[in-house]
Amino acid sequence: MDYSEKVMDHFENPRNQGILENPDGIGVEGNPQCGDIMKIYIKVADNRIADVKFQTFGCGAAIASSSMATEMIMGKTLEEAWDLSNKAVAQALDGLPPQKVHCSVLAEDAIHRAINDYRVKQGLEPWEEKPGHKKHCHESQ
Amino acid sequence: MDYSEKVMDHFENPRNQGILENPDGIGVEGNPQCGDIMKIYIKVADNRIADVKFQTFGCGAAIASSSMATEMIMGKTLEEAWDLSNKAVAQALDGLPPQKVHCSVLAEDAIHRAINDYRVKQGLEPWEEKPGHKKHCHESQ
Amino acid sequence: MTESHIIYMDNAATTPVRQEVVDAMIPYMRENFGNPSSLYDIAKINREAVALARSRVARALNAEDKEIYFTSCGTESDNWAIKGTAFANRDKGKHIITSAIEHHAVLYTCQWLEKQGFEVTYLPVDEFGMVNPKDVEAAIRPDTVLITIMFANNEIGTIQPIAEIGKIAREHNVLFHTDAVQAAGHVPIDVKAMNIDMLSISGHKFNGPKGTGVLYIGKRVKLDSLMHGGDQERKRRAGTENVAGIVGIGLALELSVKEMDATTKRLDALRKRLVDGLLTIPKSRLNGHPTKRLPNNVNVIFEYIEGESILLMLNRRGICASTGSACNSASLEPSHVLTACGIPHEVVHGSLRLTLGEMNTQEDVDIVIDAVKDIVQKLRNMSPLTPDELRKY
Amino acid sequence: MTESHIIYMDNAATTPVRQEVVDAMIPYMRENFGNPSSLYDIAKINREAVALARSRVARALNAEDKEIYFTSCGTESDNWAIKGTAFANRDKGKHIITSAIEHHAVLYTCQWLEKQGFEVTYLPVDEFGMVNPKDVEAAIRPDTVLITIMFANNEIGTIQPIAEIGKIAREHNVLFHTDAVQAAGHVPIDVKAMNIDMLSISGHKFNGPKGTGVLYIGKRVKLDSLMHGGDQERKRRAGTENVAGIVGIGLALELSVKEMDATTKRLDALRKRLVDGLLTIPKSRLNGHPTKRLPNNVNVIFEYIEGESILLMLNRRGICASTGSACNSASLEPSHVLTACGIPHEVVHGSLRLTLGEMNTQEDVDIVIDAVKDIVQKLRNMSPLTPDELRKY
Ligand SMILES: Cc1ncc(COP(=O)(O)O)c(C=O)c1O
Ligand SMILES: Cc1ncc(COP(=O)(O)O)c(C=O)c1O
Repeated sequence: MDYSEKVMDHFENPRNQGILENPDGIGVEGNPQCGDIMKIYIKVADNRIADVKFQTFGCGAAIASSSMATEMIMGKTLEEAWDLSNKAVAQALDGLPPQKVHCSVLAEDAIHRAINDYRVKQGLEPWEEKPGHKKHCHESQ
Repeated sequence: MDYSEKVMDHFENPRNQGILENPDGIGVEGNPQCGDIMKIYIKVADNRIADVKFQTFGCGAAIASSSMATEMIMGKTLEEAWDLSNKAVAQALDGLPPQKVHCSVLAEDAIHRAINDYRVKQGLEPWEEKPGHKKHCHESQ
Repeated sequence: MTESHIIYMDNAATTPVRQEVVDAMIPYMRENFGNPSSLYDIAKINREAVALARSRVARALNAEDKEIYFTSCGTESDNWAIKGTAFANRDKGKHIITSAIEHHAVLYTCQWLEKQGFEVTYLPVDEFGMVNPKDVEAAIRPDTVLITIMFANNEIGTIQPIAEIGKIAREHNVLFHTDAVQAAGHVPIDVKAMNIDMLSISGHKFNGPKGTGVLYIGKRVKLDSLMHGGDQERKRRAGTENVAGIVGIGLALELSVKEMDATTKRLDALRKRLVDGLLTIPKSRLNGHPTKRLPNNVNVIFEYIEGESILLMLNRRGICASTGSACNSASLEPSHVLTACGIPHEVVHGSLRLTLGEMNTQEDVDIVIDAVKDIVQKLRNMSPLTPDELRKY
Repeated sequence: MTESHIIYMDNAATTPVRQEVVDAMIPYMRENFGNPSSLYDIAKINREAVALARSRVARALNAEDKEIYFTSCGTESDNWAIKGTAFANRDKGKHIITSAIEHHAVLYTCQWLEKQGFEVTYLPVDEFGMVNPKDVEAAIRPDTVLITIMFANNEIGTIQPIAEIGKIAREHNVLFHTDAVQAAGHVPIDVKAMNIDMLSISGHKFNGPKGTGVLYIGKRVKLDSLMHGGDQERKRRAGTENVAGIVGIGLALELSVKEMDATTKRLDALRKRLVDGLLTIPKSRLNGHPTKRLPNNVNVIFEYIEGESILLMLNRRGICASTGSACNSASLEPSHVLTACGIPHEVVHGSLRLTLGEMNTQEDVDIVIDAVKDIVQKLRNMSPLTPDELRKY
């Protein structure tokens, strides 16, 4: 696997890794049969991501994508966090190998899940998720 | 081509190579399309091969077989010369590669031709040649 | 990164060429470079070198020299044996029997033949990855032309009951091919006693050169060529002989067989220590057969984590290993071998293969055990699947 | 026998590996031995070495890196290109066009495909061994899936009108493969400008290692694998990469192309001297095209004598050469190339091929001329076919 140094850094020193007690939203994406599952915890204050943590079962790219994505949404408004694309995550990691791009999609989707979980809990309507995502397993290449 | 030292010796220093003037019998076998043709000249005295010479167009094995075969019949009775088998020639050469065995057959046949040529010229009935020989070209392996 | 800092435990993937084999090969690259098919004297050296290598391989397998054909790799040998038999016996039948845990060189070849109108039975294996000879016998049809079952598995090391399968094949007069790429040089092979008709070997799996292979073809076997062309290899495998490579694979196999008893004894002990150490990790298990396995193969599963992550962390500690996780494969499919053994997909992802070799010491084994323990814990702490009682910070 | 006493003029058969190529290969045998497909760092060295070799080959052919596939020899490349295209395009058609003077790696592959239900047109050549592009065009049928015409002939050195044939193939939307085993590294090749879809190369023909080859596969080409198995070579050619060999063929080709102008100039002069010298022998003729031929190829015929005998006598004088005589072939068939040029069988037997290379000097050429003159006379004296006026004692 030819990972960039950035990926390896985030893989080995993951930022925001762990569990948030009493989170305002939780998003889970992926499934263990596919070899990667990501869980994002967020705290929201003033419509901003006040804190975020992740747990990931998966390959180097999955862990690095989780780490990078959480770092990128920390402190952002929910709209900004929602707009974080998998491409932006992959780019911030100096790129991902082609067959690993789906890991960044996983991060984007898990964040969407967490934000919508927060919104629903707040009695708000969930935002509409992009079509076409959701199936990462053996189909992304 | 893995020729024995004996083959190489007879190829490089062929015995009895050349033309006999006024031969008592001449035998030609093979054909140039097949890549080998052998011409045997004999002189006969007292029912014995008093002299023998050969000319050969062909590969190393063909030339060596001619040389060895002529050496082996020199001085022999016609019956003995007739009985010289290609196997004996090949053996005397310490063996021939499988695809070159037909060269020794050529020598046997050319001698038969020369003897029968002599016999016919003497008004004698030709001896019966072995069936199955004669076709050397692309069929002997 | 220099070799001395590296602990290489991926000998089933490939091995370094032994120094004496390198030394034996070099003269055939530049100095004795002739084409063995040529007539002149300098080519004789090459012809004789190829002949010597052939008889070395023959002796290692209890075969005859003229039953040994040099190829370019194990993959070619597998492709040749299977396609060659299939095409040559089309008039006799179109059915092939193989197993679900074969290497892709066998499986994908069979799948390609299915597209050409052949029919293939993929036999299941038990939880240890073992083919049942009774299943082989039951699968034989009147139109079965080939049984191809691997000698030893590359992932889990399980050694198949080859002699039994060979006996069945011979009784039913069906040709029997075995992919012995992982077995050759590592466990005893006797093609005659085991009734093997064809057997594939790859040089780089026993400290020989990459890009070299052998197909043993028993005298009774009729098969088409895979490489058509020149008259090399008794007109059955065309292509100018890779003389240096042939010299290399011949010598490497001879040396491996000569040292087999000693190597097995040494590796068996290391392997036992390694397995015992790794299985102290909770929620771990050994894959493959407990006893009928290659002396150098360890394959363990750690639940709740993913193999590529383990490899990456091992790599940073200078340890080279392998996994059956889909995330480490270009096809994104998890190991078909582990899934055929009945292991659920999510667990397959947590597999780690360590394959021992000449360079490994007991100290290496202990370093690896400690490293794996540490890494498994680190990744379990990170995983959302890990039960709380297994988390340690 | 030491190399210094030998005059090697059989460079079309094979060549010694250049010293700098040997030096570049050795580190990939033992020191950097990793499997390029592995994840750990030590494998990265191998992966990068393979990538560098790939781009070297791509630049030499004006191809893109991802159009270069490493194989085990020219024969494999030919077999792959032809069988792979045939099987992959079965729905489109079953007709293949080739020439009568192809190497057996092409001819026998085509013949095998005929047994599988394909149809093959073998185009004739003129007396110089030249294929007429008009014949190619006329042979195209609606169900033609492949045209395979060699770049340069291995026996007589004739260079075919490849760009013209490529243009025709492209116009008719038929795939075009060329066996460039004798051309690569010796004459300029531009796969794009020449509209070549597939092109075969063999490492040992330009001072690279034996057991290495390349198939260039243009992006538009659909073809089945010949080697099914692992994910190597973008999943199109399975088998653990022969890293040392790949490094070798890449560097050797780069160096050959870099030095091509100088080499051609040098060999052209030697060749001219050799031809002029040999043709002073009565009843001799040059085979192949007078000008459109490989710079290193000389092929002459001496009537009334047989080629193997010439080779044996040359060998005793330390001169290595080749012939198209049946007597030097395991199949006992005289050169199909020379007979396709219209030369009668009995004359074909007297052919001698001398192919020049890096080691040959003008002094060598003069020695060879004298030796051949002497040997031809000796054998003519021995031959019953020689007219009396040509006998000298
Ligand atoms: C024109 C041509 N094609 C194909 C080949 C086959 O190459 P190799 O023997 O390296 O497989 C050769 C050389 O023998 C050749 O000259
Ligand atoms: C069981 C088995 N068969 C076949 C192969 C293919 O061998 P190679 O990659 O040398 O062609 C391998 C190794 O990768 C293997 O382990």
